[in-house]
Amino acid sequence: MEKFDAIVVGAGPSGNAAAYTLAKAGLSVIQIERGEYPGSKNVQGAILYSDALEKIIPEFRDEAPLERHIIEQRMWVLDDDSYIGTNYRSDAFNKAPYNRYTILRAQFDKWFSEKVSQAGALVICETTVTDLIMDGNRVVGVRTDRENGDLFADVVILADGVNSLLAKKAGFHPELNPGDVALAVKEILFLPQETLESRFNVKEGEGVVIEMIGKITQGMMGTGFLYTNNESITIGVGCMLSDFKETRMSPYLLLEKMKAHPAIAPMIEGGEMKEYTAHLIPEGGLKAMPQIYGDGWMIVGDSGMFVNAVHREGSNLAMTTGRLAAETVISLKAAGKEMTSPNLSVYRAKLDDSFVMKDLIKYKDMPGVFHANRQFFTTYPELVNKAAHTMLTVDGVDKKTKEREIFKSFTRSRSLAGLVGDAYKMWRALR
Amino acid sequence: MNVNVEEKLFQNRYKVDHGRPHINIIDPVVCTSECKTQQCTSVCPANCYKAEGNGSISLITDGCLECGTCRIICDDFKNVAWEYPRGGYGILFKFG
Amino acid sequence: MIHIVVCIKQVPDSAQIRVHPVTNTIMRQGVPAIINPYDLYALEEALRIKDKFGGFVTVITMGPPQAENALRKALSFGADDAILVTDRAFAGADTLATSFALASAIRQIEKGMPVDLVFCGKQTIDGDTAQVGPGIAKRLNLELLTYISSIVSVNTEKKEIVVQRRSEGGVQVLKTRLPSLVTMLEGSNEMRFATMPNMIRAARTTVKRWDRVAAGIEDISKIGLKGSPTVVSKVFAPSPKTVKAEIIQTNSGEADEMAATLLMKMFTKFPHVREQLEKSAA
Amino acid sequence: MSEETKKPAGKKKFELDPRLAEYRGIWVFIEHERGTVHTVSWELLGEARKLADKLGVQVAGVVMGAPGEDTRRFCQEAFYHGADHCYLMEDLLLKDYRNQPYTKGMTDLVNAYKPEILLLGATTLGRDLAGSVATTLLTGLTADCTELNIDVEIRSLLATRPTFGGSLLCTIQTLNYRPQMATIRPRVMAMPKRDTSRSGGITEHKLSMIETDIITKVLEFIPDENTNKVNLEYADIIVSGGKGLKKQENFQLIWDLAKVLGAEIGATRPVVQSGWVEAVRQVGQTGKTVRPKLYIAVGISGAIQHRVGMDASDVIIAINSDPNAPIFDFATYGIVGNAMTILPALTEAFRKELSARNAEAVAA
Repeated sequence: MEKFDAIVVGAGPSGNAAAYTLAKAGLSVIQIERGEYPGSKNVQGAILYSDALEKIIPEFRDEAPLERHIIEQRMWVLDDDSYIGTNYRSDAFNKAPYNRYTILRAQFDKWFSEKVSQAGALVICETTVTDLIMDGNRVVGVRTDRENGDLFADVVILADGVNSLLAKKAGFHPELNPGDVALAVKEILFLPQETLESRFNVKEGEGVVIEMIGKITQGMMGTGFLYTNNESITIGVGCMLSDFKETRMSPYLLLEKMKAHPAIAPMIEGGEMKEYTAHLIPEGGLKAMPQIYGDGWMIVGDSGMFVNAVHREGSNLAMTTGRLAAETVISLKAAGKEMTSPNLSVYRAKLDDSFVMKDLIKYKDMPGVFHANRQFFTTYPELVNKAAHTMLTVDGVDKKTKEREIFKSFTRSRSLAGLVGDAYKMWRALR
Repeated sequence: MNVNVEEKLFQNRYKVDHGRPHINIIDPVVCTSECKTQQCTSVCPANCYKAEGNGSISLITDGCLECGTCRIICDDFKNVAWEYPRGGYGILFKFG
Repeated sequence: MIHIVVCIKQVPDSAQIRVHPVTNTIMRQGVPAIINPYDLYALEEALRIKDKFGGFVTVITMGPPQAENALRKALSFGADDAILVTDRAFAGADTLATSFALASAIRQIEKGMPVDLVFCGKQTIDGDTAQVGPGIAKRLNLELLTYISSIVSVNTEKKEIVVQRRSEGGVQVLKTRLPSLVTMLEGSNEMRFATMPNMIRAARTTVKRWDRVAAGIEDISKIGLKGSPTVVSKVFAPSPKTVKAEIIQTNSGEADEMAATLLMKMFTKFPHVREQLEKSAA
Repeated sequence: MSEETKKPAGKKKFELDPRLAEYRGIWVFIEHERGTVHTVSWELLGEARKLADKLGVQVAGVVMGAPGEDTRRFCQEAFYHGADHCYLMEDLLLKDYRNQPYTKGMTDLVNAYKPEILLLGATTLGRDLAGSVATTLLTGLTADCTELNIDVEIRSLLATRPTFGGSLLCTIQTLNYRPQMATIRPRVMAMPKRDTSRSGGITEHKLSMIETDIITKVLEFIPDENTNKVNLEYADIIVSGGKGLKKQENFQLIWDLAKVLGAEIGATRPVVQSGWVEAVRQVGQTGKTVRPKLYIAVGISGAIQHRVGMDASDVIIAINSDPNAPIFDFATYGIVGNAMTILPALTEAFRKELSARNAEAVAA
């Protein structure tokens, strides 16, 4: 039986980054993907951050299927029938090279995978890896659902996504906790390009991102989002699974209500729904991160909880972890070293040196703060919307009185100590 | 508000592996007699789990989006056996 | 050893093409390309014959460069060789022009190894004409066997084949000589799940690309738009069905009465249903 | 086939090749097997009549078969259904349908008498024959049409057919080739009135072929009644049950009705998933697509996933206790009520009706 230098399980951003980097360095790589084509099982918002990909494929802008580069970011806080928000739009975002793009993952991943094949890796689709093959404590290969389907390699890189079944089966980490994952559902709605551009006040190639919190999540910890693609809009909402479990809220009903919100409905009017998707996002942060390497194996991407929930970043962490895992293997190979746990610990060191760990450490307390303090998703959106309404209604009441009313409404809903405490908690968590 | 999730799922592309559901309820009795909340029947984003009225739950995986929600929220009883479908089968996203 | 050529086509997954219920416009975005599902029955049957008698299976398709994916997939199922006939000159071909080009390419294949059987699917899901198979058979002087539900036997020595062919109300059992061309009926078998060694072999194989000249075509008036007698003059969405069911109501509301009323109404308006029922019930 | 809408090349200036101008008239292939003519042939004669009147030409039937009373009778019937003339080819080689002699016979007839349009039923036989004939004659063929029309000015057949799994329609023309050929789906064209006062002339033509020329031999014919295979796609009558039947035991009522009708059994996805019937009986998006003459849907709500598999049925009877069930939006007939009481009544009504008819037939 042929033995490869590396097996990569999964062809998402982390797996593709790993396989590409390994193959480019001349290693023999086989990558196993369970979808009909790479991307067919993958779901993301989706925003692509250029930096991580640029480090892998510098010329990606000339080839990759990108939808729109983002020139405007809106942050909305929604009450039942209103929102208050900020917009940031800058012409600086219109200067190449652009920093952020909307993408359609099924198309993007297919492109990325073609690059992987061209780099020399064997990409095998429509094949599910069912188990890791162990020799004692050491991973020596994978078992697939195909006849004669065992594959062997010096190292197995697990890029199998948030559910991370393989590592779980092998006992590398326990089942996910409902408090550490969010469930997001979304739809893609097609609109004529001109309609979309005039509706969002953008030119060809320019895009808008809207991030939303507030009543749209019905008191659950979560956010909504709306992204503009070339001739479609992606709209979705995600909340913590523990909240879904407790409220027994139906995710599609939540999405449907959000779409009907008076501030949102006009933006998506007339859109032709072409796909409905659901996906889990690992949001447990640093505290929920499992062991990410061992004898003959490494974990990259979502399967290692590499997501920055606060900044809505995931695919860039995925690509970076994939690349760093690959670089670890390449340097060990070059030095003639074995893929043992102590040797692979270089991967962790590389991560610690990168923005990946630095950011995860910075925000390690955020999930806890939000879990313990529902007011961020319930009371505050209502209060700030009411405050705006009060200030903007011209009704003969002087502004000073209005300010007092607003302050009172805040303290009525939440004690002064509570308000100060919340501010402190946020400051601590974000510090 | 009444939402028909079947209409949403109809827009999706599936290759169903007939006769090989990739998710199974391990012990149906647990759902019927021990689980009081049956959150899978409302939280599954594809409505694969249905309360049958007599306390039991039926599971049809054809419309499954393979998210993993049902498995994780069944943490009290761990009564969901969840695997990926055979290679190439199941949901096939066109846009993702 | 038996040499089988299987003709396949890469088609858009037509089940994914939707007509918007409100605007009645055609929605084509994100429609993936697949192997024409009917062709899989042909390929599987060819592979079964190969498994049984030993042999060599060549898959061939005419299409754009991306159609290579379809051939690679066919290789992963166990086909031995794959040829992509691709040339700008083929663009706009209808079924007659397509059968000309494929027949010509099969003649080129025969130069390397005589062909005993050609397999095609019943029809494609994007054209549905069911005409390319018969067209190839005619041009290559192969015995034509359409709508075959089962290959009963193949005698490699006597060069004979016995098949079951679907016809109205039953199946014909036919015996003929090789070489012949078989179009397989859907549901006649189930495509195998490829083995890992075959998956790896397919990923490593270079698919052969033949242009017009390599496919042995000199007369360009026979291919592409020029060689196509038919032109598509219009593509449009059907007008949505708006007539609702006629609800059967009777004075009494008794089940017997409703059933009788329903039958009376139906048999009056749709006499062919009655005819069919008399035939089936007998 | 191209997906884009193409303008027929230079439609404005289109002029028919003068060598093709001598092709005149519309032919319909009269398909018969085991003593009966397929009704699609009569439907096509009715349609051909309308087209011929637009073009100002004659309609002819083509009858091929073994010598005997039947072929003459079929010619007579063709006149009654709208033909002005018949071409008759009788030969023992044409006893059972085989591609080779039928193709030879038909192409010879076309070359001898030159029709401008040739129509066949889109049956397995018709499509098999049409494909070979069109390739031999090197002309265009539009398969599986659901609508026909004529561009009178350029004498062009406008053949409309479903494409992309029926979600779209396209209209196809065969401009500078003759004859213009099309196969037409059964039961989409109206059955013409049978007019026994009509008559016409018969032109006989010999088949220039001998048995030893024909390589393919028919060993046997196995009627579907003799096989136990579930054959939903080709079933003419289907009785289908959904979860509205509540319990597996109640599904017996579906079997009872199907037995009386000689029907196949279908089911929805939840029924199959519950194991009430085998998976091969599932109708819908992830199951079979069916096109029977009669589809009886019992306890089926009519969700889109089921609908796409059966809404091309000729006649749909829906039985459901929920008057707002979507199935009533597209069924032909609906009964709102409890399937447990309606099903036995319906079974009984069909039994009476059909046994009365069969008794009559026996008496006659």
